[in-house]
Amino acid sequence: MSAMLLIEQVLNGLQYGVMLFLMAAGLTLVFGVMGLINLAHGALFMVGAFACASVAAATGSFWLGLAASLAAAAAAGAIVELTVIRRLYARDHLDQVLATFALILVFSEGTRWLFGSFPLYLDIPPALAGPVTLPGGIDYPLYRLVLIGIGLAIAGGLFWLIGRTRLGIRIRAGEADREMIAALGVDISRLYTIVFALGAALAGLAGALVGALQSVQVGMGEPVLILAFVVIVIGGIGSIKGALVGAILVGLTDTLGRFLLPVLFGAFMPPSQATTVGAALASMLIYILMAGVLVVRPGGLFGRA
Amino acid sequence: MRREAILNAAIAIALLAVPLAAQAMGEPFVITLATKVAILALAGVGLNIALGLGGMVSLGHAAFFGIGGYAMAVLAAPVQAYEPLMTWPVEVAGTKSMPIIWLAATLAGGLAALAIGALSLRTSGVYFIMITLAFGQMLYYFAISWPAYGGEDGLSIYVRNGFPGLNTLEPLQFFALCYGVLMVALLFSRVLARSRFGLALAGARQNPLRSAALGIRPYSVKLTAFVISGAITGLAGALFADLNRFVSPAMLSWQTSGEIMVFVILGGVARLFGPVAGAALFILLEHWLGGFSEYWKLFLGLALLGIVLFARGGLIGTIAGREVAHD
Amino acid sequence: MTALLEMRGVTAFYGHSQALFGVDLDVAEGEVVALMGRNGMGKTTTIRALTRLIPHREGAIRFAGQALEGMQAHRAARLGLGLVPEGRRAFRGLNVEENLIAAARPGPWDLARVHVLFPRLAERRGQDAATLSGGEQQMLVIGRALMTNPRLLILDEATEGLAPLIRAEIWAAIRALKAETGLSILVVDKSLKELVQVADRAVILEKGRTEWAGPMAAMTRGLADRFLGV
Amino acid sequence: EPVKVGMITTLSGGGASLGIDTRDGFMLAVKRAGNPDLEVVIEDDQQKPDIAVQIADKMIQSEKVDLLTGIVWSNLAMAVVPAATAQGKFYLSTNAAPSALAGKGCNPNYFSVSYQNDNLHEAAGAYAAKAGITKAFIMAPNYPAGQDSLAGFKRFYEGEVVGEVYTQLGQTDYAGEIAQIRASGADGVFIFLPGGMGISFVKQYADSGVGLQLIGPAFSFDQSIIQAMGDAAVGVLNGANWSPDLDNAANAAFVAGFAEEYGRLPSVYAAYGYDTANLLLSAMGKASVTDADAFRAALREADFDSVRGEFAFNASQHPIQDLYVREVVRDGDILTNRIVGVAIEDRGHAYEDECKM
Amino acid sequence: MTEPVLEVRNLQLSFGALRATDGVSLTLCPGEIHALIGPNGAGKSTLIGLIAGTLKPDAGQVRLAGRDVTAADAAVRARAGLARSFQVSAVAADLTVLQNAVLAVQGARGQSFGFFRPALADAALRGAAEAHIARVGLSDRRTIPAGDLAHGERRRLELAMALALAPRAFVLDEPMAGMGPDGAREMTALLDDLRHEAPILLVEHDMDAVFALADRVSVLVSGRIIASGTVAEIRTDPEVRRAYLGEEMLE
Ligand SMILES: Nc1ncnc2c1ncn2[C@@H]1O[C@H](COP(=O)(O)OP(=O)(O)OP(=O)(O)O)[C@@H](O)[C@H]1O
Ligand SMILES: Nc1ncnc2c1ncn2[C@@H]1O[C@H](COP(=O)(O)OP(=O)(O)OP(=O)(O)O)[C@@H](O)[C@H]1O
Ligand SMILES: [Mg+2]
Ligand SMILES: [Mg+2]
Repeated sequence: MSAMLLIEQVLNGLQYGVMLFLMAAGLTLVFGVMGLINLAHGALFMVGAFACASVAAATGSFWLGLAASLAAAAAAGAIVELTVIRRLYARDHLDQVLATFALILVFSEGTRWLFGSFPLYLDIPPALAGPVTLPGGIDYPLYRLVLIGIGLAIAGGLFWLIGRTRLGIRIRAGEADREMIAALGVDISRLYTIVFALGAALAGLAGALVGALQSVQVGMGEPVLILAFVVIVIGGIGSIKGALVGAILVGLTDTLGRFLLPVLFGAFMPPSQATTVGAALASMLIYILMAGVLVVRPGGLFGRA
Repeated sequence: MRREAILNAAIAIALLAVPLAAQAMGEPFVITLATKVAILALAGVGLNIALGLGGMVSLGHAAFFGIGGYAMAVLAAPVQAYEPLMTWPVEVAGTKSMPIIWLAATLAGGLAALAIGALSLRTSGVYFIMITLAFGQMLYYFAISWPAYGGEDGLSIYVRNGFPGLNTLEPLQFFALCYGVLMVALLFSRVLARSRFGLALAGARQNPLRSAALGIRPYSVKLTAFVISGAITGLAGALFADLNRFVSPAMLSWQTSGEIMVFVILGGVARLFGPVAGAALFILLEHWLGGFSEYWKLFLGLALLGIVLFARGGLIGTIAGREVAHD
Repeated sequence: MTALLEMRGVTAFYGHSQALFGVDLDVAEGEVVALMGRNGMGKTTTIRALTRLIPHREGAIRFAGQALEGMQAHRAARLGLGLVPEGRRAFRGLNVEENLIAAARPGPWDLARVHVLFPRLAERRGQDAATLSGGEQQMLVIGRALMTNPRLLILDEATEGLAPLIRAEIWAAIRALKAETGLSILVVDKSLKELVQVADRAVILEKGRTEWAGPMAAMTRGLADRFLGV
Repeated sequence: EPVKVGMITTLSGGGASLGIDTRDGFMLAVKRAGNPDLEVVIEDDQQKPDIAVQIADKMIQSEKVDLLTGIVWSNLAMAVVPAATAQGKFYLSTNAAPSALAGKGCNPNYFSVSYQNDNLHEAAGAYAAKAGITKAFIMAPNYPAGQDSLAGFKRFYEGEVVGEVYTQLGQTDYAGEIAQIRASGADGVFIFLPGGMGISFVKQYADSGVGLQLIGPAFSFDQSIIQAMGDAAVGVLNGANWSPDLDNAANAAFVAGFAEEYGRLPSVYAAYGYDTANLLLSAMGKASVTDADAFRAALREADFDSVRGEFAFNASQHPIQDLYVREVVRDGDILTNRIVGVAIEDRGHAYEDECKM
Repeated sequence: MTEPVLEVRNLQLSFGALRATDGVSLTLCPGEIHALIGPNGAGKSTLIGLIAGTLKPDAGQVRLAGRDVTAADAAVRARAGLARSFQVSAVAADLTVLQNAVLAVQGARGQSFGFFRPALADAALRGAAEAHIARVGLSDRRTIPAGDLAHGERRRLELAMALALAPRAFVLDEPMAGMGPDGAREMTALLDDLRHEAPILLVEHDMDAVFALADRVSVLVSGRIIASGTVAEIRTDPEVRRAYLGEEMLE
């Protein structure tokens, strides 16, 4: 194993982490700030990817597709908020779990009804295709570098929105005591619709951006959902900084674990056994990480416990 | 009698009557469905002790369900292959006897809950949901990639395990067995809820600070409840594996946890018969809608949505109304 | 004086149990009214109905010339209701300053003026509201209500848990508010001694019903003894 | 004598496209035969083993089917087949054919019409040398089918394996693995990544610019999937036992008929479904299903026009067939596969000796 | 003087830079009511948290009935005889008044791990609980869920639960808060009575009550005790008046 490969893997881990953050960003907003457990976040991710893929196929432009993904996911989010979520704020988390679980079914099968059961084609825009050579001589896909940039920009934007704007303060106040903020004259319902639509739009954007690297198919949102929850919980709910750090931690752990564990086991096991055992452990690694973090810091890395 | 009690009795009778009628009409599959309802309801009864009575929202109960299932497979598979279960330090044969398997599954579920609960209960709220999920996922991935018991392919037990005096291959008899276990668990759960422990658990759930100030350590109370909960769900897992004569990591997946939770919420959290009503409705919908359209899950989703939005407190809560405070 | 608030024959329920059986309550522009009654008589419930936190079933509520029936809480609040709720309810997770500005509306009350009224809040401006002492939280929620620049300030047990010195300051502040700004105030408090000094009129609730209303001066010992147990 | 067939396949969720093709291929043959004695009931297994078991119970107990078929996934097959055959029902596999059912667990009532799971990996391994691969990097998800696939590849592969990696089931990002490939010094890459995993990998691999020859089994590069990979898939080799351009009359009629009926090109799953139905119809013409022994004998004759050309069963009732290697090509607007060569002729499978039947 | 039931030695606790408890020592002797007063934010509730075991001190010692309980958690201290009430009412909201009281009784007796017999059917538990409820005047509210009680009623329930512990010492954080005049009067009478069962450390801003009840008063300011003495001494202490009472309390 060369040092070069290790460096590249660290880079891959970072990159994967930022990509996870992109997927988790909308969820942080809705889950961390509004206090709503939204299992349907992954479905909105899928909506974004499908909107992008179909518009890109129809118009030949990835960028139009990206715009469509934002619009479609935001619209889906707003509709869902107005018809379903709105009635659930006052209820406990469990009703939210059930309702958004039902939404997953509705979205998944609805999408399959509209688009059929076969995966859709969505590729990186030609302008961003192919690798670039980084200083140090590592060939790295340009598109992934762009994703890192977008992820960091979104992190910054959210940080500002939640921490620095009155909108953010009001949303957080609403999470602490919805009735009270309304009694003080703030139309918290409308605010929540906006925030939910924004969270959905972020999910849709992530779906489109990440969808270009992955397979656009029904059910693509569920693994993302779990990963995004893991990320947010490791970082501490409600903390955007935490989500970013959590995402990068998970990205690094996962990438390096997959890479290094088989090597490690290879030192004292026959190679074929080492690869299976290593891979088995690697697949459990982020959950071990999460459990470990929570046992030591029950409120996540940056959360208030 | 209170409305809820009448409703509970009606559900219990219906669940018994349907398979009997099916037997008479020569519809053995309906019996299988009813058996499935009884078993999944049992898993829900287990979860409801943690979730409803203890306020511990566990999204990792599939772990106990699956462990129960694998406990069955681990004990029964060696018999199938004519090998001993273990040879060291003493030779132990596998078994196909349900009572022993049940005991093992209950213990395994309870022990797993003790380990997972002891760590998870350091957290609370959403963190608790997620850490239980994490433990569930760990076991899931472990089971998938561990070759010993079939990995992702799972393991078939070709012949259902036996119960003294019964022919468990006969669907109705196996149903009766599962129904009996369910009723015992329900009775236990009801007794538990009203006992001193149940009261302490309610206190620990609603106000842990106050509980501690009364000399009741919330952690111990909750952990005990979690272990009981895991043990019952483990037992359900063993029965489920026996129903299908098959175990696989799918039993451990987070979707399974989600579904068990859905039964409980659908029926009514903390309602004695909530899991029974929830499991019955879910399976009925699944079965009925499945024959109706290729996109039946869409309709299942819409039906579930309608129920959460308009039937507050789940089915039981909607029909029986807000529980009057019992004196 | 014109009527700012009029409640007539208001009834309200928690689920199936009735809490208000017919409350009449008037507050005129610039007036300080004390809402009194023993524990559990419906003072807080009256305030919740007024601020639209629970619906009322019968009767009428008019505020600033508008009927509040069916109005959402935030709309009613924007008409000029400033609530200091029972039990404090500062926004946890927000710091002191964020609590104050979260729902602020323009007007004479701003951060600087609240800081003059409660210097402690200036000292603790960056601290999470959840970790404030009880009294500090009480100051915070009064400041928070003032920052909405209300026409009617509603104080539900606003001096509960405050040290005598601070309590005296708050009463002084209320008197000053009354004198200088002509703010209308509806106040619930257990301390009759202090209410007598600031309130123009009193309304006494008994079992969810208005039993007596009149000028503060007309409140006799007998009345106080009968309805308040003083 | 009427025959009732129960088809258990995946019609909802992420894996639905495979089940839908299986069903459509099967039903195309049924429709064409127009045999009123054949009745088919179809149910969705949701890709969940326990649901599959229950549907099988229902079909056997309530619907009284004579024969089961249609399962796509090995883990579901392992849950259903042993119990069904133990109850004396026939099972004709349209796809999943795990080694356990080919060797020790073979059963007189179990027929695999498709292949044995390892076959297509073996084809890829056998052909690798011809494709110029002497230092292979091989990769599959860490679960039994993945482990079997790498073993299958190595069985006929003669070069050196310079890297062997197990990925996580359901993984979506392969940057780490691609970096390992780049650093491994390999001259070719074998992957078995079914469904969405393969799509993700191929797109990311193409974008990385590594550019080594990719080879895999057909199910990773089949009709239902390559459209979603786009040009990234062009030039990828894949081991198969069927291809739309396979030159025989039955196949030409099938491909044209399928396209006409459903408006798309068939996948391997559709081809297996079609063959399975035709096999069944051929046996129905010869024996009554009520006479299990006679019916089994009729099935074993495999007297039907397979879209794969010559077709026969071996002793374990798995096909003996030619294995090919195909290449993904662009044909106008669509992507499809073309045969580039024969990998192994008349291949049975590796577990024949273990089958005591 | 008799041996103190509760003794606090040089307790310290900081929240970040803030020294919320800054070297506090005090005692509580049998039969007395020891009032602890001080401005808002002085650290009274923090001190109670330290005594009750919900907060862990940075330094110092808590002794209960001669035993060092500094390392013990809240539940252990409660069973060792320390009853506390919370500044913000802490009751189990969905349980009835009676259930709350039964919970308190079984907690005190360490009988919470009974899995079978219904708690409310246990005559011994129930009888004791009913007696405590009656004592705070909530008998006719006994089947109401605690969450549905009016504010003042909930304070009484708090006290009933503290009573149920049959403690060696009470530590009460503003029991009068939110009580009407008659409620405060009843509470005063009740506390006056209670001191014979166990001494009370009383945090309260209601000076009428404090002056009527306290045998000793300690004044806490900025985490330190600045004065300690009889009611008469404290009332006239200029420092205390400046920091806490203000002028009008002189009457
Ligand atoms: N959330 C609730 N659900 C049901 N009943 C309630 C609820 N809140 C209050 N009540 C009941 O309504 C009645 C009036 O309560 P309210 O809080 O208005 O009294 P209050 O006059 O403000 O008393 P206090 O002086 O103690 O604050 C009481 O009998 C109380 O038990
Ligand atoms: N967890 C915490 N983190 C930071 N500061 C805290 C925390 N808890 C309390 N404080 C601060 O410590 C000081 C003492 O608080 P405490 O609650 O003990 O006051 P108190 O004397 O009970 O006041 P009150 O009479 O108003 O209830 C306050 O300034 C408070 O803001
Ligand atoms: Mg009140
Ligand atoms: Mg305090």
